[in-house]
Amino acid sequence: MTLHTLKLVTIISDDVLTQNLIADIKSLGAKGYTMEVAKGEGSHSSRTYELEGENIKLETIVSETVADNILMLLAEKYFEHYGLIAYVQNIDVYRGEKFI
Amino acid sequence: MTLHTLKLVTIISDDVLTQNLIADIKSLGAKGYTMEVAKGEGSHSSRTYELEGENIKLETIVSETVADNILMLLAEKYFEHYGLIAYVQNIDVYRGEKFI
Amino acid sequence: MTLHTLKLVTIISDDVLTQNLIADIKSLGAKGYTMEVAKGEGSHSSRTYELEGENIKLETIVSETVADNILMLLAEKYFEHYGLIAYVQNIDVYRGEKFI
Amino acid sequence: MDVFSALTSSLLSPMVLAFLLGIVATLIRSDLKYPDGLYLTLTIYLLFAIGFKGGYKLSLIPLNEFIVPAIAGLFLGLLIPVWSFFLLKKFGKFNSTNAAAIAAHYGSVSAVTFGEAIAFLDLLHIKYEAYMPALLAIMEIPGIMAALLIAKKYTSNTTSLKSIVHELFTNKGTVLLIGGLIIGFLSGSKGYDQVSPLFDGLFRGILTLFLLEIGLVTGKKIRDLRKVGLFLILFGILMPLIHATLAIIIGKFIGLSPGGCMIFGVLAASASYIAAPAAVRIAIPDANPTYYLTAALVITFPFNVTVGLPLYYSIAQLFF
Amino acid sequence: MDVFSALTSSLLSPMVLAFLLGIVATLIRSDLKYPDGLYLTLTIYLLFAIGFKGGYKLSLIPLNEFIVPAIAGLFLGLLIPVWSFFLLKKFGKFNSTNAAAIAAHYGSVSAVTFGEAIAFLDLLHIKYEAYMPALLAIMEIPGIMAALLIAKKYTSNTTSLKSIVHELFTNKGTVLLIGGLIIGFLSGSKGYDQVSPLFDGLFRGILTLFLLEIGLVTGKKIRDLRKVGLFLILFGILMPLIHATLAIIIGKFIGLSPGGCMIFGVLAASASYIAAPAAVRIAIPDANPTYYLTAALVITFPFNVTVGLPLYYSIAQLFF
Amino acid sequence: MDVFSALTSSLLSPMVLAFLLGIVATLIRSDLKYPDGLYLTLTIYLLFAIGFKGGYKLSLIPLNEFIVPAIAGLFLGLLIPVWSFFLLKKFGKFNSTNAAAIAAHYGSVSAVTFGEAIAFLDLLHIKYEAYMPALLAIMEIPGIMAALLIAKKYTSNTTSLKSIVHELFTNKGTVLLIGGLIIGFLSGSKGYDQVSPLFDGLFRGILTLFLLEIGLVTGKKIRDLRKVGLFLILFGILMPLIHATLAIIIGKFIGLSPGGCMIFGVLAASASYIAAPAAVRIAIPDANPTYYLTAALVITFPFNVTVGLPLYYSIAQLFF
Ligand SMILES: Nc1ncnc2c1ncn2[C@@H]1O[C@H](COP(=O)(O)O)[C@@H](O)[C@H]1O
Ligand SMILES: Nc1ncnc2c1ncn2[C@@H]1O[C@H](COP(=O)(O)O)[C@@H](O)[C@H]1O
Ligand SMILES: Nc1ncnc2c1ncn2[C@@H]1O[C@H](COP(=O)(O)O)[C@@H](O)[C@H]1O
Ligand code: NA
Ligand code: NA
Ligand code: NA
Repeated sequence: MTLHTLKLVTIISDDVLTQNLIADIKSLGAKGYTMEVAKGEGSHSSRTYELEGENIKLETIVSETVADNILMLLAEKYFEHYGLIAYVQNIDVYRGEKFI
Repeated sequence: MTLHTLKLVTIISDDVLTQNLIADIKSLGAKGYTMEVAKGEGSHSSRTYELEGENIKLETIVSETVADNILMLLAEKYFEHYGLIAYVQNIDVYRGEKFI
Repeated sequence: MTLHTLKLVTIISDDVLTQNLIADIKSLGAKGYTMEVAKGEGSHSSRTYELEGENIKLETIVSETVADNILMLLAEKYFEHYGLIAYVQNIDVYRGEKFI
Repeated sequence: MDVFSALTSSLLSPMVLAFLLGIVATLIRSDLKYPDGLYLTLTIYLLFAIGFKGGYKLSLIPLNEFIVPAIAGLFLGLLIPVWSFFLLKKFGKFNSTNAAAIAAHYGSVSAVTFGEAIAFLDLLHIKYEAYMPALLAIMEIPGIMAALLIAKKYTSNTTSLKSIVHELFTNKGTVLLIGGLIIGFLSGSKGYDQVSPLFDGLFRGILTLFLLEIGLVTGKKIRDLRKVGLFLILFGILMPLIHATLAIIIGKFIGLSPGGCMIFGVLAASASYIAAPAAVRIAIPDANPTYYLTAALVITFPFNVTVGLPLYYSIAQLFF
Repeated sequence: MDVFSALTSSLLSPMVLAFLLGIVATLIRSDLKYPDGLYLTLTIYLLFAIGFKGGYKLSLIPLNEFIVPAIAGLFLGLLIPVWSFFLLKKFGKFNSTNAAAIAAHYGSVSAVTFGEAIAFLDLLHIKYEAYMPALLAIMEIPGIMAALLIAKKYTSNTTSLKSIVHELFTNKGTVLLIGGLIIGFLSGSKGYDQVSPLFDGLFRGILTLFLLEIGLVTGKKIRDLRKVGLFLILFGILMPLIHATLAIIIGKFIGLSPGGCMIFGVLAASASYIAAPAAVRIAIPDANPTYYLTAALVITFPFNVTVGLPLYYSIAQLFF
Repeated sequence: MDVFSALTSSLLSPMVLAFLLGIVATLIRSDLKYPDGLYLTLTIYLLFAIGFKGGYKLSLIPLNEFIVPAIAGLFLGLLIPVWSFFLLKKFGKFNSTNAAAIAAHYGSVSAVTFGEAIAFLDLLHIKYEAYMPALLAIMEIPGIMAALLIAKKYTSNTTSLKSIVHELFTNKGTVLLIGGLIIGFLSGSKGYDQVSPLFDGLFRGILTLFLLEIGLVTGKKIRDLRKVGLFLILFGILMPLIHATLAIIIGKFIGLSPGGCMIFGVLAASASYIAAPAAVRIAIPDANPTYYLTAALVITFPFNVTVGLPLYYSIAQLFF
């Protein structure tokens, strides 16, 4: 069984941005995403009650180039004003061609 | 403090398969799992409303061999027909013997 | 774009410990956290119905030192008596200074 | 009551209007969305409430009245997928997998459409047989079963017969409807009075909230109409009409009242979007949800609850 | 009303039948499951509603009537864990940790069993003292407290006394029951009329949905019966009987009505599965849930709501 | 009815007491928390129910009665943010971003405060104009709009006008309130009777559960009072008083009844915490939630629902 190494990009953000973020990562070539509701605290925000807004955790498996482009777009468009964080990990997948 | 490096296998699937997948990973030697409800889109599916079905994200910490066996079983049993993805990561745990 | 490598510490625990765990990681220097509700089974516990109690998955991005300290504290304070697991991963983040 | 005012009261019910509101909300890209779990909560309530009220009503009549209608329902449920499958394959050019998946939805029934039909008749003070909810419960499974067997025969599908039967008899739709029926039947009027404020009093209100969510999903799927082709759109409107007419004729033949004929027609006309998709996702996973969900949810369901209900009632009246 | 027809109306209530449906659904491996959060939602509703209705009733009577029963309840709550612990340790061969954890569940009370008892008496039109829900609230904590103190003494458990007391007085069960009581008491009949359609009218219906979920969990845990051993099974049936009888005698002695005696018996007999497990998970985390949850949920709860209610009522009648 | 007994019935309503219970629960660090999604579920219910009941009432009166009040509401909604912004900036020393964000909350209205006002008047059997819920719906948007335009002018904020307008007209608050209004209006009394057990009968009970959750959040945010400074605390109490008085005078001028004047006052006095925060989080993301949420939720909301309601009613009485 051959595994391919790809990038898993995780974005944690206020869920008011969900639709925008999904459109953005799709436009940069992501073939899919997985999304969960989350709570959290950070330097700008405390979102531990729904009334304070909810976080979403958006994960997408992409090639290294797409991962870089996603981070670059986030930096440009959101990081300055919005409470939003993002990180990248290496993962091994089977059927790598599905994601690139 | 000594940390052990193990594998974290993540499976994202339609939740109608939950019971089968849990039985499968247990039969291959997984000692536990953690599971969350998720939404998502991919090449086969759009599961962003409950009516469309929900995704689950199933995570299990296992040895490298068990991880390989899990991926192999998934490839054989599910990948062809079901909208299901899986990936593997390295993690460091304390008390590694708990998981193997 | 420069990325920094940091540690992502994940703790999976009975949610009755949530408040304690958050206080602990903050006291050790974590600048934020993200938290999701989860189900699961392990060697002590089966938490697949709410009545059995729920798991939380608590994730925090920290420096290597803080990650070590968190694991050490968990080992000392919780591992013996509570059904709780923790693991560490490397991640690449943009704006690393936010987390340390 | 004439067709026109029946149409108006069907179109201007809070339930149908909430469904439209949901569609509009999605089309204008509103951020309105239901939280995770609410759809399932409402589904559990509706299925159990329909079963429970049906069981209670069944406890008030002699059970043997129900035998003939039950056989008629079974029979229709088993046959609808057969002709649907061949039409879809032959004229619709769907492959066997997708044809069988769509057929499963039309063979089964929609509890929500049934709920709407009941609300419609109650509003017009039209009587119907007490065992109608039991008929709904009985007609949920056979159509899916028939379609899955067709899928087994005509495709390389390898799901075992045993697991198909298990899935069908244990899926939550069946458990809640049949379980509710039995509970309503056994607990009688003493039990009914204890819990009817929830299961009867709130029924239409909760149906309204449910249909708002269904509207939100439908709104999203409306653009899939372009993908499914004209044939499926026509299929999703004409087949319900044909199935309803057929069922009404059978209903008249076996002695149902006009209201009963109309409900039997609605059951035959309706396409399942709770039990059938769940079963298909397990048993025919290769089938494309764009086809079967769009047909059942975006075409047939709105047709039935707006134009369908008054129309089927008018058809039923023709025979009396 | 004789024992037999009391048994029938207890067994055939929608609540008990829904509980059975849940068990059956799990045993046939149905995919029926409640969404995350629904169990907690129903719990919040039930606890608050019980407290609220109790507080309202309390506002209608002179408070001093309640002093003696409150002391009796406290007393029983504190003592039940003591003998339970020693029985479990001595004859059941449980280690101190598990014995204390189980004792905590029997020392406390089950709000749902109480709700069932109220529904049972209401159905039979039997009166009981207005302060019974307040007694429930008072009896929730002491039993758990006593058991945790026992655990502190007999095991190496290091949870501080302060954090035990804090946990007990701030856990959601206490806050909702006592908070509801106070709100119901203060807002009087004007307030009651505003919100009773929700907190009174729907109570039994929501209890039915809650018991369906409890049945689903119980069904899963039934196979744990083999693991817990015969002793715990007997304990889970006989101790409730003994505690109920004892409480009924005390009740008679302090002047309760037959209905009041029966409810006091049910409170003593019942084992907590909301407050106690939460407290035990924090304060005695080494204890094995298979023992305490199986005892409280799979053995004692079903016994109480089926056979127990009519039985305790019959026992109460013996004394009048 | 004198001010004092009005104050008592406002303070001792189950809704206000539940709000206090929530605060207390958080302050004693209880583990009581609502599951994910329950807050949103209750919000959806409340907004739709308010809209629906309002639409139904509107269907019973001639629409032209509503024109003048609607214009007055619009006018007040657009102006409140203007002076609020300058006061906050000039005397409160807030930067433009935070001043605009806070102004948006006071320009808009709080549906929950409105619901409380309705419950208050209903309890005292005081009449008010049938179009008041429609006024609520109309006053939700303009204040936020004005504040976002101010933010655009006075800060480097780059959100486009188009996306602001889109966000405001499609946010869930607007869709549910206005959608509910239209549905209630169109479905008339036949439709109303079908669903009023849910949308009317349970309204105050569900408001009670909602306010318990609001209390939990408020309890957590109470310590932020120290961070926001004395100016904002005074602002959060005095401005509602001023806005209420102003609106009551305008109300009298345009011919509203005493009850109608009071509600118009409450609308002007109230600060939004559903629609406004959502809009601000998108359109002025740099603004600090500690300021705007604390002001709207921890200062103004409790003031309004406890002291405010009877006070505004007394002020209204002065003019009649
Ligand atoms: N150090 C961290 N570790 C994990 N999650 C974080 C961290 N900092 C922030 N977050 C998440 O990112 C969201 C936005 O962060 P912030 O912009 O810092 O308020 C928070 O609500 C958290 O869910
Ligand atoms: N590139 C991706 N990144 C993250 N999640 C994905 C990706 N592709 C698919 N998924 C997830 O896997 C599920 C099934 O994918 P699919 O079979 O491609 O429809 C989707 O609903 C997503 O939750
Ligand atoms: N091998 C594993 N892989 C993933 N999650 C696990 C594993 N073992 C335990 N867990 C999680 O940790 C929780 C506590 O585990 P335990 O203490 O072993 O019962 C479980 O409920 C699971 O959610
Ligand atoms: Na059908
Ligand atoms: Na007890
Ligand atoms: Na205002």
